[in-house]
Parts: sequence; C-alpha cells; structure tokens
Amino acid sequence: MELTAQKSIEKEIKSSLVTDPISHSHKELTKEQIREIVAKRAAKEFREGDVVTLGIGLPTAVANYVPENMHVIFQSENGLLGVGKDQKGNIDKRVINAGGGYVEARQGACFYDSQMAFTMMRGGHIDATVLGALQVDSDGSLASWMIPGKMVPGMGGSMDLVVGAKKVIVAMEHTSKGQIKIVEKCTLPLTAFREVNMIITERCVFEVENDGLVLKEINPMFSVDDIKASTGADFRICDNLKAMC
Amino acid sequence: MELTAQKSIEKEIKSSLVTDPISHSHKELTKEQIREIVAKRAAKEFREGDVVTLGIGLPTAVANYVPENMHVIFQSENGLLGVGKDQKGNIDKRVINAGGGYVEARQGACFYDSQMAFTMMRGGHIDATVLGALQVDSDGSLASWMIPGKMVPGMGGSMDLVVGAKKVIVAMEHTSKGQIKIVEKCTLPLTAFREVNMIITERCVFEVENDGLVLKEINPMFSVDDIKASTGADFRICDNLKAMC
Amino acid sequence: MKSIVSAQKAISMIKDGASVMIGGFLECGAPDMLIDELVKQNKKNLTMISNDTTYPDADKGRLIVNKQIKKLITSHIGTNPETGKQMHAGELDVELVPMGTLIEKIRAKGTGLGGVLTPTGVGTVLEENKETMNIDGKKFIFEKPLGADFALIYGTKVDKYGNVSFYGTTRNLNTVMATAADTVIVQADELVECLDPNEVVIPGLFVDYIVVKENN
Amino acid sequence: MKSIVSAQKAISMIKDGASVMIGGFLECGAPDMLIDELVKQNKKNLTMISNDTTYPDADKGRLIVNKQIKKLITSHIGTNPETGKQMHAGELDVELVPMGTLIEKIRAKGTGLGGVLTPTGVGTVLEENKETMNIDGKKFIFEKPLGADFALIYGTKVDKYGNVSFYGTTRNLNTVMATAADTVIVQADELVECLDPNEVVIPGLFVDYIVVKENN
Repeated sequence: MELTAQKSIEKEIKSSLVTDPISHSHKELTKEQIREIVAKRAAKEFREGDVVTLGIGLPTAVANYVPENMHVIFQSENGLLGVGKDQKGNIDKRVINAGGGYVEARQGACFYDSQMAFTMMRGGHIDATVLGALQVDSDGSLASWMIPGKMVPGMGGSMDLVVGAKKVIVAMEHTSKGQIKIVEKCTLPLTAFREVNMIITERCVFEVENDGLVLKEINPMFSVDDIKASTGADFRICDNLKAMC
Repeated sequence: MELTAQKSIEKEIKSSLVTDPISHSHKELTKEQIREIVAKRAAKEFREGDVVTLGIGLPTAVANYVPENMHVIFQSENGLLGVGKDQKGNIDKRVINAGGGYVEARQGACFYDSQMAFTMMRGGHIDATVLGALQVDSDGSLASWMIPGKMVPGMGGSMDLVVGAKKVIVAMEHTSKGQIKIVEKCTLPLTAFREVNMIITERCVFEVENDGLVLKEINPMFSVDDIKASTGADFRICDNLKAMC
Repeated sequence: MKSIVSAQKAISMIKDGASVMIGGFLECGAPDMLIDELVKQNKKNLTMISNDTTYPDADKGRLIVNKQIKKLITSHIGTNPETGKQMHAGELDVELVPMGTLIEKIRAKGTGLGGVLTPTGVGTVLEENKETMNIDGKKFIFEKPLGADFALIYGTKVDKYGNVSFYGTTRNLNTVMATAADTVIVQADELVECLDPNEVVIPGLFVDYIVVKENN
Repeated sequence: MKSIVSAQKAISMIKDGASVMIGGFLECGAPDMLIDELVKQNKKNLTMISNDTTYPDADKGRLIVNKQIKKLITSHIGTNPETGKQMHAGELDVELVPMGTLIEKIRAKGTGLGGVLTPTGVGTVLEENKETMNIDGKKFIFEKPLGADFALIYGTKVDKYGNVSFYGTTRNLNTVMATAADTVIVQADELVECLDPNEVVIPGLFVDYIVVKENN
C-alpha cells in the first residue's frame, strides 16, 4: 500500500518541474518496456535467501524476474512472509498483499500481525526494499507520499520501511510525463531523509554515495549526455561505467 | 517468581527493626493458621470474572479460597492465563507457573510470550494482584526485592505488576520473626512507590488512603491496642470497624 | 465466559462523539458487520483510528462517505477518494501517521508505556511540532500513546472465554487494538467452545463482548 | 531453507567475550542442549542476558557455576545462590532489570525503536542515574535498547524455513530475543518440513541456524 496512489499523484505533478528533453524523442520506450527494463535490473540486486519488501506498481513486477533457482522471500506489511502468486479460482479473501490483491502464501510462509510486520521492517530485518518515488535526490532523500494541497494519499508503511530496510532501491521511470524526478534536493515533502542507496530507471543505475550520485550503469540506448539532460542533479561517472542489462 | 526468595530474605531481617511485642504472646498463631486466615480474607476481594496475578508463597494459597461458583482467572507472568491445579501423574515440563511449579492449564486458558504477559501486567489489564512484602508503608509503598549488602534476589516481574495492576493487595504475616513490617516509611529499597491499596494480615485489614492507613477490619483475637503495638505506622480507625472473617 | 451479544446491542453502547479503533487492513480482517451496524445506527462525530479508509463502498470507507467521522487518525487514505475530498474541504480532520508509528502508539497505550521513540519520519515534515530525542547520536521522534473508548475488531475463531485466533492476513491491527480500548468488541467468523490454548493470538482477558457473524 | 547444524558447530561460532541472550523462564523453554554445549566448549567472559539464572545444576545456572559469565543482565537471581555469591564477591557484574523492562529493552532493539519509556521503577532506586521524562504529569524512566551478538532460543517445532512454534509456557523470552541478536540459533524439539503458516510464532526470517535436539 506504500504507493497505491502513485499514479494519481503523478497526474498532479505538472507545475514547476524541469521538463525532460528526451522523453518525446525517438528514444522513448513504451510503459511496458520501461517496466521490464527496470524490474529486470532491480531483481539482480537480490542475493540468495534475501527477504525483500516491494512497493506497489512497477516494483511489484520485480518479483517476476528473480531467477528460478534463487530463493528470495517477499514480505508484505499486512502480515505475510512468503508472498506467492495471485490467487486463481476460488478466492480466499483472508489472504491479501499490501495492495489488497488476493495472493497465495508460498511453502514456508507465515502470517503475523502488524506489530511483527513493522518489527521486521523498521527493525532492520528486511534485506532490501524496492519502491517508487515522486522525487529522489542526490542525498538519497525520497519523496513519495504527498503533494501539498493536491494529493495526500498518506505514507502507509513506506516511511518505516525506508528507514529500516538494509538496502533501499528506488525503481522508477527516469522521468514522469516528461517531468524530472531525480533532483538535487527534493521539493516535495520527504518520505525519508538520506535513506536511498540505489536508483534504477530505464536509462541508468545510480548509486547514492556520500558525495552524491554515481552513475554506475547506462542503458546503451542512451548517452551520458541524455542522462545529464534528463537528471536534475549533478552526478559523478563511475570509472568503470557499465552497460545496463 | 516475584517472591521466590522471600523466605530466605526474611531470615536476613534481623537488625534495626522494631520488635513485635505480641508475637510471642498467647495470641500467636501457627504458620498454617496465619496462612489460612490471610488467604481466605484476600480471596474475598475478588469479583466475578476478575483476572488475578498471585505472588509466590502465601499469596499462592489465595487461589484455594475462591468460592466454587465464582470465576476468577489466574494469570502467570511466564505466559499462562488460566492457571489450574498442580499437575499430577505424567508431568509435562512445558507448562509451568511463575514459581517453576508444573501446573495445568484450565478450560479456556491460553499461552503467550513475555511481551504479552507484561502488556497484561504493566498495561493495566490485571484486576488484582496479591503479593507478599518485606515492608509496606503508610504511603502504600512496598519493599520486597532486596536487602542491600545481604540478599538480592531481584525484582523479577514484581515491579511491573505492582505498577500496573488495578488493585494491589499485600497479603502477609503481620510481623516476621517478631519484626515489624508495616511501617511509616519503608527503609528497604522500594519495589514500587505508592501503589499498594490494601494490606491483609492475620490480625487486621488496612486500606491505604490518601491520608494514610485506615483500619477497616480486625481479627477478634486481637485488640486495637495489639494492632497499634505491632504496627510501625499511625493509622486511622474506620468508623465502621468490622470483625475480620 | 464472555457476553455474546447482537451487533445491534454491541454498537448501541457507542455514543455520538466516541473514539473508536477499527481493525482491518483494507477489507481484510475488518469487522464488517459491526461497521455496517455503526452505519445503520448512524453514530456521529466519531474519532476513528484505523489503518486506512478502504474504499468508498467498503466497511470503514462507508463511515467516511456517510460523514460519521469528525476526526480520523490513520496511515493511508489513498484508496478512498472521498476521504481526501472531505479533508481538503475542511469537513474531516485527518491526522496521518506512519503505519509503524500508529501501531506502536496503540501498543504503548495497551502495554502501559509512556510513549514511542521512533526513527521513522526524522528529517521529514512529521518532525515539525514534535519532541525529538537524541540517543547515542541518532535522532528519534517522541510520540504519545493512543487509546480509544472502543475497539471493534475481527477474529476468525473466538471461543466463549474471549480467546481469538486468526486465519491468513486478518490479524493486522486487530491484535494491538484489543489491548488499547476501554471496551473491546470482537466480531467472530465462528464461535467455538474452547480454542487450543497454543493457538490463541488475542488472550481472552482483552475482549469484552463477542458478536457472532452467523447469528446476525 | 535454513542451515541445520550440530550444537557443537553452532556454539563454536561464539567467541570468548561475546554477548549472548538465552531464552527460558527458569528451565521452561530454555535451549538446554545449546547451553550444555556452551559449558562443554567452556566459552569465557560472556555477557549473558536472560530472564533468570535458574538453579545451580540447570541450564543457564551451570554457566554461572562454571564461571563463564562476566556480566549478567537479568531480572531475578534468587533461585540460584551461586549467582548472588559471585555478585557479592565481586566476581560477577550483575545488572538487575525489572522483567517487563528487560523484555521491552530487547524488543526496542529488535523493532528499531530508540528506547523504552516505562513507569516501572519510578520512585525506587532504579530511577537513580537514569534519565526520566515527564509525560502529561506522569514520570517515566528511559531505558536504552538491548541487543546481543547471539541469541540462543528454544522452539517446540521448527520448520526448514526457520519458522518456530511453541507448546505451553515455553515461549517466554524466546520470541523477543529472536529479533534482537546478530545471530539467532534455535534449538528445536522437533524439526518439521513446513509449519501451518497460521501456527508460526517466530517468523523464519529471524532464525539463522537450527539445531535439532534428537540429532545430538
């Protein structure tokens, strides 16, 4: 539920933000292609046995790209460790994920209450979280829960999750409706201050280091100048810049 | 376990306390008689449906005097709501009370962990507790967990219990080995400050009110002068002083 | 043995202006029948404490649409556009609290602690007007305990002693809310004679009234 | 799937001087086999965090008698005269903490909170040298979170995913300790393939190693 209202929020971001100069160029990808590129790349961050909490929307798709032979356990803040596939056939409404979808519990799963869910999340027991953003900045601060005076869905569990997870991965479209989302300093109210470790978009991968963003990987469809033009923050280019795949 | 080491501690109280002038008189009762008088009277404080936590020693005996047709539920800090009789025959060591005794779980009982036990106890969900004391004073403060430099068993769960229970009843011998226990001001380290509501001994019943102790009932075997002589604190006599029974 | 009552009788105890905690994560584990009765009896000016306001046509969401809530303390309102609409129109006072903090505030009340010291929200607008505490060089926000007059909770199986057990992801905030309200009413999918003591999730002493779904 | 190891191997990970939380209330729900192995391997200068020190000849009590503990954080030592004797002789550093406070300190660590604000001990010697906080006219003692390098816990049934369930009063501090140590080792009375997800008391993600009683 962290990002349930993400889409409706994004509609509201129209003003004051810098326009992405390349989003309407020949390099534009479809939503489905973006989703696949980002989700596929994010899934590579997991290690065997990791416990991961995914945000709603694009981040949910990450689960589809975990290699078959790797065991990653998905945790849902509403009380399920071991989220499985969507339920088919006779629906049991007593088993849902944080987005309200009816899901299966995998072999080895367990159910628990909200206190326990947040012991996992805020207490540092989640290895990685992947979530979306309205804005993310060069300090690793994240804005994802409200646009003052416009859309205020609430933070749900996202603030606790971002503070507590060992690794925080923002997975999103590089820009949204042509507006720049990776900025020097977030202008929207923060979800968390300096907690993001990595930003994965369809164009590139940034790591957040003490001195700011470092470009680690780039999608060969784009040039470094493309990234510069569509990113609102300065960044350092890794000596060993790799192709994103 | 609140008062596991009570007996050993009492052996150690030898110094500096005022002597009970009547404990060696013809009015002396046997330990068993004292236990019965005190436990019987304490059991009358319970109401239908009460949840009660008992200390170790004399207070444990209170459970024997609850009327057959009254439902009182005994809670034990080690994780059992609905403490039953001592186990007989094949012992299951996985079900104990706070004193380490093997007990039965009654119909309707449940097991839980220590967090939940102290949510019950500190959180104000226990209707009454009955426990012993080394000293109790006219403010309703209680000392029961250590004698500096001598015996230090520890407080166990007693401090949380006394702070949290709706009604705190001290049930004890009026004096111990001839030493006075009901005092103006505790000299031993406190278990809790101003939390005791009632003191029940073999000689009388005191209630702790804002202006100090009030003698509510007296065992007809003793005179008010006997109580005065064996009590280290001033007390007011209730207008409607009753015979203890 | 606990009082087993009708939804009508249970809800009739709640007066206009009362504070009410309601369990459930979206529609899952929500005491829908008790909420329906709250709508039917049209209790007004309520303070509602809940994880979310579900959807406009579902359980807690209907209380919003029916304008029975004066003050709402919750973590997420994005699934119910009506909540945001009333908030922006100044008709509904909404206090948004991070989910983990909301749960701990309720737990603090239930377990008798003085408050919560949480790292969640440090460096955000949530820190404004809050007391903070520096502990070993790290900043924490202080939040007060949160209780209510009533808790309306759900249980999959409830026994006659008030013990509650759950199936699936229905536990959510039901467990913590049971500890933090003056009067706790549980809606039971199924009433049983006696649960296995190892299976109990909410010990019976927290429950005051049982309403059985099939009886209504 | 979790690592299933021998007691010998599990305990060999613990170095002299480590801090170790050990579950159990007296002998009930104590990981006796792991403790026996700790005695056998004679690990020294340990900091032990436990509810009590049981009896001189039982589980945790043997660690005291064998002088393996340098610092003890606990709520009750009255059942083991050897603990008091070593404390008074200055051989053992004992910190006595009310049971409810001990549990909350461990929980605060496990759940990521900055500390505990408890009414327990206010107006007693426990208040000395502690920070206190006045909240709405009532005084609370501030206590810091408490974690450890290792937690040795007990489980009645443990599945291959590390999920733990309990029988009877064996849960006690095992549940909270599982959340607050860098490495958690559970002694299982019985290892099963897969527990019913509704039955699980300690979710598998908290458990690092499983030692099965019958295998040793």
